[in-house]
Amino acid sequence: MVSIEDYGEFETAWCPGCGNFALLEGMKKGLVAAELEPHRVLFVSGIGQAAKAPHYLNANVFDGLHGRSLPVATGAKLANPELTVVVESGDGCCYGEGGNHFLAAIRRNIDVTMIVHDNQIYGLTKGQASPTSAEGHITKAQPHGAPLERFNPIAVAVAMHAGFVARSFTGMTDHLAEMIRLGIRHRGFALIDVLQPCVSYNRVNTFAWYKKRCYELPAGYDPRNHAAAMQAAYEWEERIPVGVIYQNDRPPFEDHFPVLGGGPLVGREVDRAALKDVLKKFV
Amino acid sequence: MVSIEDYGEFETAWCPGCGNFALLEGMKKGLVAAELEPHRVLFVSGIGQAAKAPHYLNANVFDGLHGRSLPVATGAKLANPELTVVVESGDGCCYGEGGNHFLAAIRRNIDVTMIVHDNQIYGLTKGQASPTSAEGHITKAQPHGAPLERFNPIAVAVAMHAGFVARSFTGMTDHLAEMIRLGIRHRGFALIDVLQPCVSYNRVNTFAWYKKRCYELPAGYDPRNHAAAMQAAYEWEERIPVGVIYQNDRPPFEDHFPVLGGGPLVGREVDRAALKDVLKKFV
Amino acid sequence: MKLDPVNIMIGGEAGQGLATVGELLSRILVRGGYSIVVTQSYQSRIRGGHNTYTVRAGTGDLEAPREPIDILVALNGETIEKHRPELAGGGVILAGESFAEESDACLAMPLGAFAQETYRNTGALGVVCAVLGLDRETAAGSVTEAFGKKKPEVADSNRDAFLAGYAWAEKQSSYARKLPAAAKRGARLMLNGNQAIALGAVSAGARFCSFYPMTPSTSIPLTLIGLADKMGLIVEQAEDEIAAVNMAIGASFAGAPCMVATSGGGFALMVEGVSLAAMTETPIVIVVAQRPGPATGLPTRTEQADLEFVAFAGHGEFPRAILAPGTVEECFHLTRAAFDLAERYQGPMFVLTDQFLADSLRAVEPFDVTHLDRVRPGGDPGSIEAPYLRHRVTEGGVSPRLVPGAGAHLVVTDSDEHTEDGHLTEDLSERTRQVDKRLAKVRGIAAGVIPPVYTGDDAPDLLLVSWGSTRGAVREAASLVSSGNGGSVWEAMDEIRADGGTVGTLHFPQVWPLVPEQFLGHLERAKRVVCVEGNATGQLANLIRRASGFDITERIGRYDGLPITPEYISRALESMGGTGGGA
Amino acid sequence: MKLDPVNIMIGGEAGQGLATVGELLSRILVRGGYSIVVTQSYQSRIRGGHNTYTVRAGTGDLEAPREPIDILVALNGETIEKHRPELAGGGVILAGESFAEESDACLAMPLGAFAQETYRNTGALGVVCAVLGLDRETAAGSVTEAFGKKKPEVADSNRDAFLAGYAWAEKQSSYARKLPAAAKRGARLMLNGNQAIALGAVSAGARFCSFYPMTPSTSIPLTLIGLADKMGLIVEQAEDEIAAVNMAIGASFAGAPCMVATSGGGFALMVEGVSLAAMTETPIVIVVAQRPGPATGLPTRTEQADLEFVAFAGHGEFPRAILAPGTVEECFHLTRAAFDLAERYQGPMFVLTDQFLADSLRAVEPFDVTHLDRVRPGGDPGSIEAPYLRHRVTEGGVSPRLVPGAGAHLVVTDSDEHTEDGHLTEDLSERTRQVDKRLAKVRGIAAGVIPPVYTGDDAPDLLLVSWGSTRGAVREAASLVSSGNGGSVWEAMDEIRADGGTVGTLHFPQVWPLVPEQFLGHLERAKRVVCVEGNATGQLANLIRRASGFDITERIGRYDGLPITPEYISRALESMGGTGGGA
Ligand SMILES: Cc1ncc(C[n+]2csc(CCOP(=O)(O)OP(=O)(O)O)c2C)c(N)n1
Ligand SMILES: Cc1ncc(C[n+]2csc(CCOP(=O)(O)OP(=O)(O)O)c2C)c(N)n1
Ligand code: SF4
Ligand code: SF4
Ligand SMILES: [Mg+2]
Ligand SMILES: [Mg+2]
Repeated sequence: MVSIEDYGEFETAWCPGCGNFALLEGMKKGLVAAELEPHRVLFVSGIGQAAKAPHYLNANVFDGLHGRSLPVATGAKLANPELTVVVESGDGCCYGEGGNHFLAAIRRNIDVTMIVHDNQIYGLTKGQASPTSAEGHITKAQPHGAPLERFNPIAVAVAMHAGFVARSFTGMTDHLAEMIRLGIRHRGFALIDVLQPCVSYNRVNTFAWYKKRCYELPAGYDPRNHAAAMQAAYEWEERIPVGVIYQNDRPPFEDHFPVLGGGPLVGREVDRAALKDVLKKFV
Repeated sequence: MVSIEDYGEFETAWCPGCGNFALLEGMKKGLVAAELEPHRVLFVSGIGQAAKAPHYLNANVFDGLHGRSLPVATGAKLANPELTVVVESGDGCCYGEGGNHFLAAIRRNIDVTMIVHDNQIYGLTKGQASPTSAEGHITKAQPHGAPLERFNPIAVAVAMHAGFVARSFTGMTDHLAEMIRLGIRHRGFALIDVLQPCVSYNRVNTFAWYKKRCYELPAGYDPRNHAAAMQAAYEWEERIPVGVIYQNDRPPFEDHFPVLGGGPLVGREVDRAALKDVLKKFV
Repeated sequence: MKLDPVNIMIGGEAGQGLATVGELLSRILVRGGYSIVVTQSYQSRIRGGHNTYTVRAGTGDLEAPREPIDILVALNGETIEKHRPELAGGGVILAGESFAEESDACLAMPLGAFAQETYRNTGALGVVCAVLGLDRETAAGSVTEAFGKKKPEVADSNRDAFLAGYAWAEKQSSYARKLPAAAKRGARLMLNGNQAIALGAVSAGARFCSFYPMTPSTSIPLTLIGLADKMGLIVEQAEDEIAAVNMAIGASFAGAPCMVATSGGGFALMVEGVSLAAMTETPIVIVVAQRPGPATGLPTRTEQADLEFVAFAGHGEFPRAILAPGTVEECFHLTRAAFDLAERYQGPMFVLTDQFLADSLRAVEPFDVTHLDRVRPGGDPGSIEAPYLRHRVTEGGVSPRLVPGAGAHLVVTDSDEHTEDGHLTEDLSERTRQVDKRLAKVRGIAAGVIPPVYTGDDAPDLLLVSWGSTRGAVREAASLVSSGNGGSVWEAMDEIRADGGTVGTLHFPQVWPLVPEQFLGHLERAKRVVCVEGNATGQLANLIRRASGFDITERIGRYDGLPITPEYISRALESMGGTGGGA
Repeated sequence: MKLDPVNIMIGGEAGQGLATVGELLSRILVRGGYSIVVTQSYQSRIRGGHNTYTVRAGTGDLEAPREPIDILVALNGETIEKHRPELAGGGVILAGESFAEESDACLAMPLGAFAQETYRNTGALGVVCAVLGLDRETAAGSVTEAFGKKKPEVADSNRDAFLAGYAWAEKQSSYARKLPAAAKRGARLMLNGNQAIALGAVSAGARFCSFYPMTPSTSIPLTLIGLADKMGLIVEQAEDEIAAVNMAIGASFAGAPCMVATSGGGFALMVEGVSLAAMTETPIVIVVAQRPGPATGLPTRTEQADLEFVAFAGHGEFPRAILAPGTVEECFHLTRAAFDLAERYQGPMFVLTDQFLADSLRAVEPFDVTHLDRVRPGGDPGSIEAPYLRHRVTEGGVSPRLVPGAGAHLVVTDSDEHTEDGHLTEDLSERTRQVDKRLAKVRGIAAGVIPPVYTGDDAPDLLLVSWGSTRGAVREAASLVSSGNGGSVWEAMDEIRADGGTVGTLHFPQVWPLVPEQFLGHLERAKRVVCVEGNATGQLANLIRRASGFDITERIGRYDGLPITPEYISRALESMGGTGGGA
């Protein structure tokens, strides 16, 4: 039996009042609910305030480059499919610098759970607009307001038939934990976009702002109905749906590789007989 | 009056029978229909067979890096909005290596017309799967078939509310020319995905294959109806709609920059009085 | 007790407003006619942790950060623990009474008595100003002005807090560390390295800057954004660094003088673009603000470890120049020089700075903008015979440049090898012509290299070599030795001085290309040569050997994230003895 | 007339099947017991244009491509126009009768008489084999085998075409250019450089390769894909090169020995990843197959101009090694060495090849796979005391490695500076400890550097220095001179030989790091030293001076996209005279 203590308690470098604390708690709860021991989990993160999160719990961690978590996670998962691979980083990291990998991960449907701390801002670099910043959002770097239309990760993921697409909010820790549990259980790529207030640099999308808008998708909502999911994906200004917005059963990427039938690629001996055959082909 | 002769006739490095020839012809017709003299047009391309196209007509040309046409075009358009900027490259260049720029260009809604030679394959590198290759498409590099789900550029562009989204086919030169004319006329980002048979490396999506499926959107079709556009975007296996699939009136990116009110950034003198004021702020 | 210069360190948590107080103190000092050298040392976090803001001030010219702290302003207890050991003899600690230490050196400030919570820092500032004996009224004026942008009551409350702190501290005479009055002089600018780079760019005619935020470079685009509308330029935050460099290249091709600014990791993503700019012969100024690597490293600290990386970044062979400012003035002028070189030789040119210099505020004589020219991309279409050949082969390798849309001519270029008209070619003789043409520009660039600056007599016993931001530390180290004011830490050098020895310095403001004729004689004539760099492997020394064969075997390197100080140099020399070996 | 060795060039358009004929001819020659050196020169297009496929064959060992053509097989008229001037005295042209030239040198082949359109190339192949006097039956057997994979009738038609061509050509006795029979020997492999790299990787235990297609590297992953299921590895085409390098790093961190392969422009995009691998101490083998730059350059041609780029790629300071194979055998063994180094020192290691070697088929003695060991990522968790410290500071800088999931231990690493346990730190003393630890690995790598290979007597009059694929050209040039078989083009060198002079060669299979003790003596003892490289600036010469101070002033460079030949070297030497100056 795994307990929350197994994941430990650590000092963080976050600002008091930051939504990241609740996210960290929800993450631990979700991992425990998924009955995973720390050593079976590999966290891959990028660079940013969010990306520091894996340092604040017990697990295997590869904290890589800004924007490049998904390829690292994809390589690790292919090398050892027995690892539960979780990508955790910020909106800038995942949707900005890492945009091309986001598209590829959805298309691959690699069995990785991607948890995005979406504070709609670049936090660590002191508050420039991020891809998810509202159009017109004013920052030091965007004094006339962010000129780009807000990137809607849910809409793009659903439009591309991502395996599992969910949204949660740091103000709903248990809901968050459940989304994480479901995302991890899902075989294939799982996106969980988590609305996370940044008290230092986002004075618009505050805890209250999210709290006022977030509502859980009704019992009758069918995440397998693509059209409905597409609609839900656009709900934002007035009300923001949280929960599993879309899900399907596309086979995970790993299933495409016969060699993985033999389990992890780790520690295998070179089949010398096979190699000799291979060389013969060049005679 | 501009005539097709103004755009010249040049020897190409393409394979006999390639769809690129028809595309080149449609491009010239479209430019003439748009009444543009060669020197007012800047073509920005990447690397690939498609990307060679701008070398085969008279115009200003920046043939840059594989995958990076859009940022170059964006910079050029911002520097001189009076230029008509056309991006022309292949599916691999635009949706593969250049995926992140594709997302950003849609969000910026920069007034650039992007013409994608979509042959669903990496041609110049001899036939690996491209982002638009059908899942399961068999190539030398994908002997078990392409493992990634086909990238649907139309669906992503519509889902992100791109300014202008159209599809055409090299088997319909006049239709293609008209799409190009409309795309250039549209103020904002215009995507024109052109189905282009590759006789050397794509034996599945042939001229006949496209011909059989392509149909023009009916007169009653309203490209400003997002939901309908989203539906049309998914039509593929049986029938493939060509025409303007989606369009809106989002202001183009250039409108966000007050300084462009004064016209191109090119050749302006430094306002020394203003500079002195600026320096005073640091006293 | 009088002190000149004085070294003031303010310490506290991120979010406690150190930078605000520090900058305000700096401004008051600059307006008072003093020279300053600011050193900012902060962590990669927004709140908490431990940061310091150090201001060295004096009536004479100051060139470097120094080590012993004369006045330690502690906004929290941790500051005292951490920096007590760095306190100079006779140094004072100014600490909030709640965590002040029990000692004569420490003055416990009753901050609560000065003002309510929010204005306490300003109260402490009042104390510092009184301790330094700075004129109360002018200082208070700066306080009001600084907070005037906010609501008037905020400005008033701050002023009150300042005056309360000042009044209280005036009474603590034993803690006074008065700065002698500075000579009256005209108004000067207070700029850090990055602000000077931004201003230099604008003065040179920069019209376009694309960037992706990355410490310590971000304040360059932020400064540009602040003046973009007024000066008529576009500053665009790109989706990534690859987009940033390609956007800038596109803008430049279309005729807008452009710049990108980033740090090591972001620059790594621009490397393909560097090669593109070279092949298409498109002018671009690339500012690389160094921080410790590899990879993410120490994102907010300083280092000089990307020199060889920048010198060879990009596939294929092409000309480039790397300028490395050593002062805030050089940040301004060398950025202008980079724009000129980029336009003159049509390719990528570099400004290589670092976090220390980027964040180091200094007092700078105003630039005479009326005599600063701008770069002029593209010539007059009329003056060039048709058909226009973008990559025409010429004697010096520079082709007449026209921009698209400026006339009926067509401007064509290609990242593939191309013929003179810019169109793709696979003709191998055209290939060699274009390679020779591009590399011919190396001669022109080499002929214009800014020579290294030499100080000291012709054949010194010790020659200290430096580049970039290490300039000041090396020069102060040398002059101290020569003047014998080394103090206790100076034994190593004093030996030299004792037996009538001399110390010279050789500083490189331009680190690529290197022209041996400009420096080899100095190296050969010196009895002993030591290269001082903010890295572990001695990268300038490596480039010097590559270019001249001269091997500087004694190398002092620093790579703990902090700037090199004269004291650091002398300690290193001590540990090396006369014999050599790295620091 | 007999010829040994013989130089056969096949020329025609892309899409005309040159490569098929050329490869088949190569296979027939290899099976006949001959040595071969293949040079493929093609354009960046799929159909049309002008390509050549050159096979040099002989009974002795051949190391380099050579210039005069003995047999020019023209599949179109353009081939004759373009290459007529390169024909050796007594050379023959075999051309389709429709475009054959009127001359004794030219044999017009009635290809139509041999077979229908589709099989004409095979008919021409029959002619070539007869002209060379190769055994008809074994050759025909290879033809059948080659086309056997397709429908049987296709195989038969090709065989018939071959025999028809052969029979017809046997009668044209005046055009015979017979190769003497080669000594009987055991079966050999026919491999090009990229195939050998792929096989070396698999033999070393490679389990993962991610790539983005880029000429001339693509045939490495394609070869791996061909054997992936059988050998149990995953080869994934990534969305871009940044993904490719990061995927490989992720796979390696998880325990799968990995490799990426690309060319200059793609490598430029991997540079940030190189620095990441170094910081996280993750093993990765990076193959860079060079082509002419800058930017897209000449995508399908050869060059050696990315040496300094690769040597300094990546921000920050860290250890690396660069291996540069000079033969197909070295491609195999040095790739294995790179895997060993990557695992041993836990970081990025490089194999630097180029288009010429990548595509150059050679006859290779079979590798004795039974004695080839594999790399073993990660130790036994039991053997390491808890808590596991991924970045433990050790004497040589190498930390015990464990992979995640192999036990209850946790493996933590970070691109930020980190403590020994892999967690992010901003403690500046931890920083210096980790820098020192990482750089300590440089000593180990330097101690294991593969020494340059020296040939010739101790103090030669002329020493030719080379690296990578230029090895063969330099060695053949030297031996020819020494043996006096230079022929007319050899004057320059014959002078040397005339007055009893000697020529030595110094070849670098490993170009980073450079260890002066391994080569300085040779350079100093030689009367004259000339460095021969496939680039314009003399990059190895630059690195040699950087490492040793020795300045090789005479440099022969080639940068027109073609490989260096002995003839090219001698012409360059002639033009330099005894005095020096670049080619
Ligand atoms: C290649 C590269 N570019 C830029 C940076 C600088 N950088 C660090 S974090 C960050 C943005 C962080 O924003 P986000 O991902 O949303 O995380 P947050 O701090 O908001 O949690 C940036 C731009 C970097 N480390 N590497
Ligand atoms: C950075 C980089 N990576 C890879 C390549 C090699 N490359 C050239 S073209 C191409 C793919 C072309 O496919 P596409 O864009 O669809 O154009 P097509 O040839 O099919 O028209 C690739 C991978 C390159 N030139 N640069
Ligand atoms: S800056 Fe924002 S996101 Fe980062 S820790 Fe502070 S509150 Fe949280
Ligand atoms: S390879 Fe395909 S796309 Fe390229 S020119 Fe040939 S047919 Fe056209
Ligand atoms: Mg964020
Ligand atoms: Mg394509």
